[in-house]
Amino acid sequence: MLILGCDVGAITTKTVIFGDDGIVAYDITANNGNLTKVVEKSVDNVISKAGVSLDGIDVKAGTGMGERYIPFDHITEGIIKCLAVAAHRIHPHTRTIVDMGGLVTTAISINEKGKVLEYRTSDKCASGCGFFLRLAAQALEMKVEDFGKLILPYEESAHMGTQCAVFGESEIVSHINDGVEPEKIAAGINHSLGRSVTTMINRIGGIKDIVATGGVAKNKGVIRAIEETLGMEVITLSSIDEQLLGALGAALCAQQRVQQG
Amino acid sequence: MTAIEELKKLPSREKNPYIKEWKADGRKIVGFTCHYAPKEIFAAAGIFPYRLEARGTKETGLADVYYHRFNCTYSRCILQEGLSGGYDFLDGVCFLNGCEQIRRMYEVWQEAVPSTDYQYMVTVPHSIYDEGFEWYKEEIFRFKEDLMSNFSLRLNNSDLQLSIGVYNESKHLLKELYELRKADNPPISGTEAMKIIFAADIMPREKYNTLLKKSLKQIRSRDGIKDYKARIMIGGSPLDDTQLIEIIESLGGIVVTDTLCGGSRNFQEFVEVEQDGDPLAAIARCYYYSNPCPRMLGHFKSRLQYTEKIAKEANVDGIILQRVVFCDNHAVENTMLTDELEPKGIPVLNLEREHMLTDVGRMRTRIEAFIERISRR
Amino acid sequence: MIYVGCDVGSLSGEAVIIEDDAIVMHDIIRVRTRPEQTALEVTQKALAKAKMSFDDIDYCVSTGYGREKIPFAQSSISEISCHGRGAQWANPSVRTIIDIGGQDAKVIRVDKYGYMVDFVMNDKCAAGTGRFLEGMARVLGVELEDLAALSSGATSPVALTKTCTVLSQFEVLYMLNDGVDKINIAAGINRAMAERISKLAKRVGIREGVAITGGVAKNFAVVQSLIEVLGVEFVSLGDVDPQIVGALGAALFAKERWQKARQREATPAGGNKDTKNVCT
Amino acid sequence: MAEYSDRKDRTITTRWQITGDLAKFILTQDLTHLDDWGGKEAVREVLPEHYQKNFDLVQTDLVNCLLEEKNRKTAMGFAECMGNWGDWFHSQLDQGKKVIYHYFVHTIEPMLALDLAPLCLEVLSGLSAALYTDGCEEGIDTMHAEGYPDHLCSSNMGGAGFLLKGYVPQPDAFLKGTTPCDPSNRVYEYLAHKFNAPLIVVETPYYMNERALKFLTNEMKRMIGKLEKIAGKKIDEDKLRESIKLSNETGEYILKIQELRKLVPCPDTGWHRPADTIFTAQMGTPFSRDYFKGLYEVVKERADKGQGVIPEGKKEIRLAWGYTWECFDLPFFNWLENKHGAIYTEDCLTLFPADYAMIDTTNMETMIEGLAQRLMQVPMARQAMSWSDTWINDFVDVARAYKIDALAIGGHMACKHFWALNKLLTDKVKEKTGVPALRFEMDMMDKRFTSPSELKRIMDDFFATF
Repeated sequence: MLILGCDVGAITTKTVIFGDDGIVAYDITANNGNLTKVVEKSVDNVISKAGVSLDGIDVKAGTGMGERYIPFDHITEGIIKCLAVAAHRIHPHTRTIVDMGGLVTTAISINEKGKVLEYRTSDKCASGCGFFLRLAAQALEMKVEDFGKLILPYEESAHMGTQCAVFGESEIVSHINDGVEPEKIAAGINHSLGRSVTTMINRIGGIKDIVATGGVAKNKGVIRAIEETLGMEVITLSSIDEQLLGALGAALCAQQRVQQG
Repeated sequence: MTAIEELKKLPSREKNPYIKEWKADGRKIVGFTCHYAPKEIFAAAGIFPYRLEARGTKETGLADVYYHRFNCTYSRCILQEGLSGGYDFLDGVCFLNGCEQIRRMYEVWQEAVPSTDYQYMVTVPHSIYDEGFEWYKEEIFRFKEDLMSNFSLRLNNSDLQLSIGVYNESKHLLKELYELRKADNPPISGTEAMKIIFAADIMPREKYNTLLKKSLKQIRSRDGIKDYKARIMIGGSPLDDTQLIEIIESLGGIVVTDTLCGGSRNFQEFVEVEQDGDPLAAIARCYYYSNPCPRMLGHFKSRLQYTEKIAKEANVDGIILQRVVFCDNHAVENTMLTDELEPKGIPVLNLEREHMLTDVGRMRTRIEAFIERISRR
Repeated sequence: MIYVGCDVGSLSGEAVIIEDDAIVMHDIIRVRTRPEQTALEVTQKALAKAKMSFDDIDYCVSTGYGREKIPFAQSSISEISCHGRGAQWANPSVRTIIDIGGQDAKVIRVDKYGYMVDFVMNDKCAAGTGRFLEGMARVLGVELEDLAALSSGATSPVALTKTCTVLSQFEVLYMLNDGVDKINIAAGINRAMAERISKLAKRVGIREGVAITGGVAKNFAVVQSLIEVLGVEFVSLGDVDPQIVGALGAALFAKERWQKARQREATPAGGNKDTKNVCT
Repeated sequence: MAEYSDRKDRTITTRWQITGDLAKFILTQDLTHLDDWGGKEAVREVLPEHYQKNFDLVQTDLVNCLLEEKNRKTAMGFAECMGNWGDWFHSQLDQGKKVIYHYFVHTIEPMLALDLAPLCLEVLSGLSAALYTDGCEEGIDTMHAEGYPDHLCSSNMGGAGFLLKGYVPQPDAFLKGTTPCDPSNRVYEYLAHKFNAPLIVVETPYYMNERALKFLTNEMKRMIGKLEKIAGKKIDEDKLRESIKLSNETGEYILKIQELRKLVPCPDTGWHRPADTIFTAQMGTPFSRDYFKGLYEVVKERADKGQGVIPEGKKEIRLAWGYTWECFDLPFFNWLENKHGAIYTEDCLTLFPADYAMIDTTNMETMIEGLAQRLMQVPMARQAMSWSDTWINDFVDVARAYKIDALAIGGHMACKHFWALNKLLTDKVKEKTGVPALRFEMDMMDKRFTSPSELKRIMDDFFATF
């Protein structure tokens, strides 16, 4: 059975095709303008990679902020459940998931069966999310990808105090003006992000294993910062791209439904 | 090190030498959260009252687990210190229902700061009148009883009289310091003065008085500061360090007075025990009827008068009313004061800030522009 | 005498050269990473166009976000004073200036001499600033300059409910995807902008003779909505580019300071007495 | 049908009168959804002309929600209470009665007994937010424009803004207890100063014990004394008794309904909670009594038949809200029931303690002490005036008594109290009862903060985890 899972997030759309022996193909496409077109593009990519046609797909499932823009019939799944199910499948010891997405960070505590016990989302503020990294990268004239490489101890990094993503930008500019090296500023941003994420993990009383997912999880600097403040190991999954868990979860949830009839 | 230097450089919390010294001879230190805490009683019983502050606190990660971004960073920074062990040296904390953000800390503290084994809540009415006074007086009395029994201490009226004497002297000395700042060419900058003032609530008072006396002598012998562009009064949310004042003065302003809790509001009234009067009642009266905090409902006019009086006495060119974001009391108070003072020709700058100063660039622009505005007058 | 005003903001840098009482030349560039770079380049360009060099400058005042970092400026003044001064010089009837910069929105009141008497500046939020429009343009996939034109002919402008500059970008993104007409969204954006600024303006109180400066002044749609929301007409700044008003003000202060310095040299005694009255 | 006034200072209250009559008119038509008659525009055309403008203001979804069978009856009660109250208030104004703006926790019996015209600032915000498409946003924005920040409470700001705009009568006095919070205290302080009107402060102590009751009883006496000065007469004991008998009766209904909500399936629908709070602010009037009486009868009837309010075949998910309801989208509660089978059993603003005072009307003394009792027990004041434990334990009890599946908590943005104790609350409830909690940010009256669609998205994600 082939299942398509599509996760339309804030800044990227992720699609996977899930077969009997795991992920057949996946695609990550950046959102710009028309989300329906983005979804179509992402789906086209993934089915061509998998060498199947859309009709060849048995079940289609969608999740994420922009789920309603998926143009074809599909089963709708809640993003929180998707993340839980997927994390549990890939890393059964997962008890805490911290998903660091483009606009929202979510900390989820699950039980040994992968059931969601409790979760908290990073409320209505863009600070401490992937979008903030983007703004920061722009201001520093760096690539977001390079941020992760910049790891410094908290004390040696530039201090980022502001709560607001936009003024975070202006704080960066004033650091630049004060002649602080971009590396230190970037490291400081990783720390401020990492610390706000740690707080969220603590809100649900982070039990290990703690698994980090979402685009920001690719930033090792942030992961280090979380581990530093949390005093615990944070696992990043090697067997799958961190951004895919929502999409995979959607496929898995749909599979369950179908099997239960 | 001169007395001035010693007061100015006095470190807070664990680095504060007096804490070690005090505890060394097995004496107790009890923290308190707001102006309405009866410090004289602590001191009379041989307890060192330490005003909770969050000087130099850079982040609120631990506090935000319990509190939220909609709580002000002043309360969150203090909680952060509690949660990160900054206040492990305290034998107890006296909370007050000053504002709900500080007041609600009581339960969190109880839950998450195990090092503090003694906690008490003194509640202050939200308006000033005789029945309210009776309530507060009883609160003070109950607190004293509880404090005594908890630390198995004894306290008689002469102890209280003594301690009242110490604190009254302190107030006289602080008044004198503020008098010196009123001069056309003040012998001391606002930054220095506020550092000295902040030291009062984080060290034993007798020692403080001796150092302050020495300092005043040194200060009096100085030449005044002439090259400033504007005399400024600062008011609003509680300040516990001088970062903001340093910015103001680095831009050519001089802070000559304030209406801050922990600043000028600290020494306006003296505790006066009438013949064979009850010292506890006298203490209660002094705190309760002192010029009101914005939390007090229905007393805006007296706060306005107080602001105008202080500003006039120090002949200020303008007033900077700052507030911590999400501080409801000062948010409304500052706006109301501005709407009253500006029409009377008293320039006011409203500033929003976080407790840990951030985004300094834009802050400087606003302050510099304000100084440019008022220094032409 | 040659006076230069140099304004380094968060998005762009401007330089104005005045000789006696006339603008000789000005230039505008987008900011470089460091303010001193921006200042140097923009001033050089302006000087070059005027066939001058740094040696010709008698006095230079810097202003704007990076004002304290400009090596070749003798002194610096906040952009708030400078905008007031510049606008009032451009049109003596000006008493209120609305300046919308990259991350600041300011409303400034001046006296008949161009000296600032009161001002407000946006506090904890960047809503209602150039950043807001920038982000929106990005989402709409148009150039910042084209945002104004886009909104013309809007039938029912959308209501933007989010204040946060970041969150409202996503609000707009979803509107687009729900098939809302770009024209109406653009109009809604300009409207929201105007309403946020009018909230500021009400705080200091508008006085007749309102001028609008800063980059956003070139967005006629925002300006139009502001006229509607505030119920005032804007006075013209003549041929002065609204984006250089800050730098112009700085240049005017440069002149004033140069002359004051001269007076002091003339009367060496009694330096300190009038410090309180010198606007430095 | 009552006279509608076109006076500017009656804009809001007249709006309520018309909406009340309009609702009665629509609810008596053979209509279960506006689309039956071709949608809102089409219905507008067949409406009597004097309703049309008002109809434009009313939220479409709300009309459709109230037209549903299970809601019609109580919707009628809602409309009548609102309309009658509006008529009565205007008649008070016409007789030149003095207008007292009061905070919603205050029992209004003494004001009624003094022939004053009480108007609750928070009801001004709440009813507008509940009924109309633009809610109380104009009021809120007016306050912002005056320089008052967005972290003050919209429930005060909306009404305050209407007052500044002159949409409601000029105040003769303000009445404010010092509970629950600083933001509300400050807004009343500002208004009293701005309108140069007396501010009657009722000092509410921190504790809930004999000492506090004694103190508060004395406060009640002081309050009545001050109100008497404004009314220019002594309080009429019989009038007070009459009014308190009404509020006793109302209180009994409220407690009975509360008991019934504990039943499985729950016989009461969620949108009543905001409505309840709004009309408890009128306890002591016949309108309020009639509303709760009507509500009781409907709920009782269902309970007797063992009926719930969720669609056939859906599994009932029982929620308690842990904090305030939202009132910018009443149909949201209906949506919870219809889509997710989730019922909204209780929240912080409708949770009356079982010992909520039935006031002994023997004499002045007993009545005044009773009023003091109530001020200590009335929702919000009860939770906010004292230790966090009061609030937390209340919801531990709720979780048990109402057999709650989950605490869903939309934390009201302005409420520093809640945000300071949110973790203690959710942790304790979970520890004691195993009930998990969802917590998110919203504003109870300003839909611009968390929009209805966001709210639904949040709930969808939440229920998906069940």
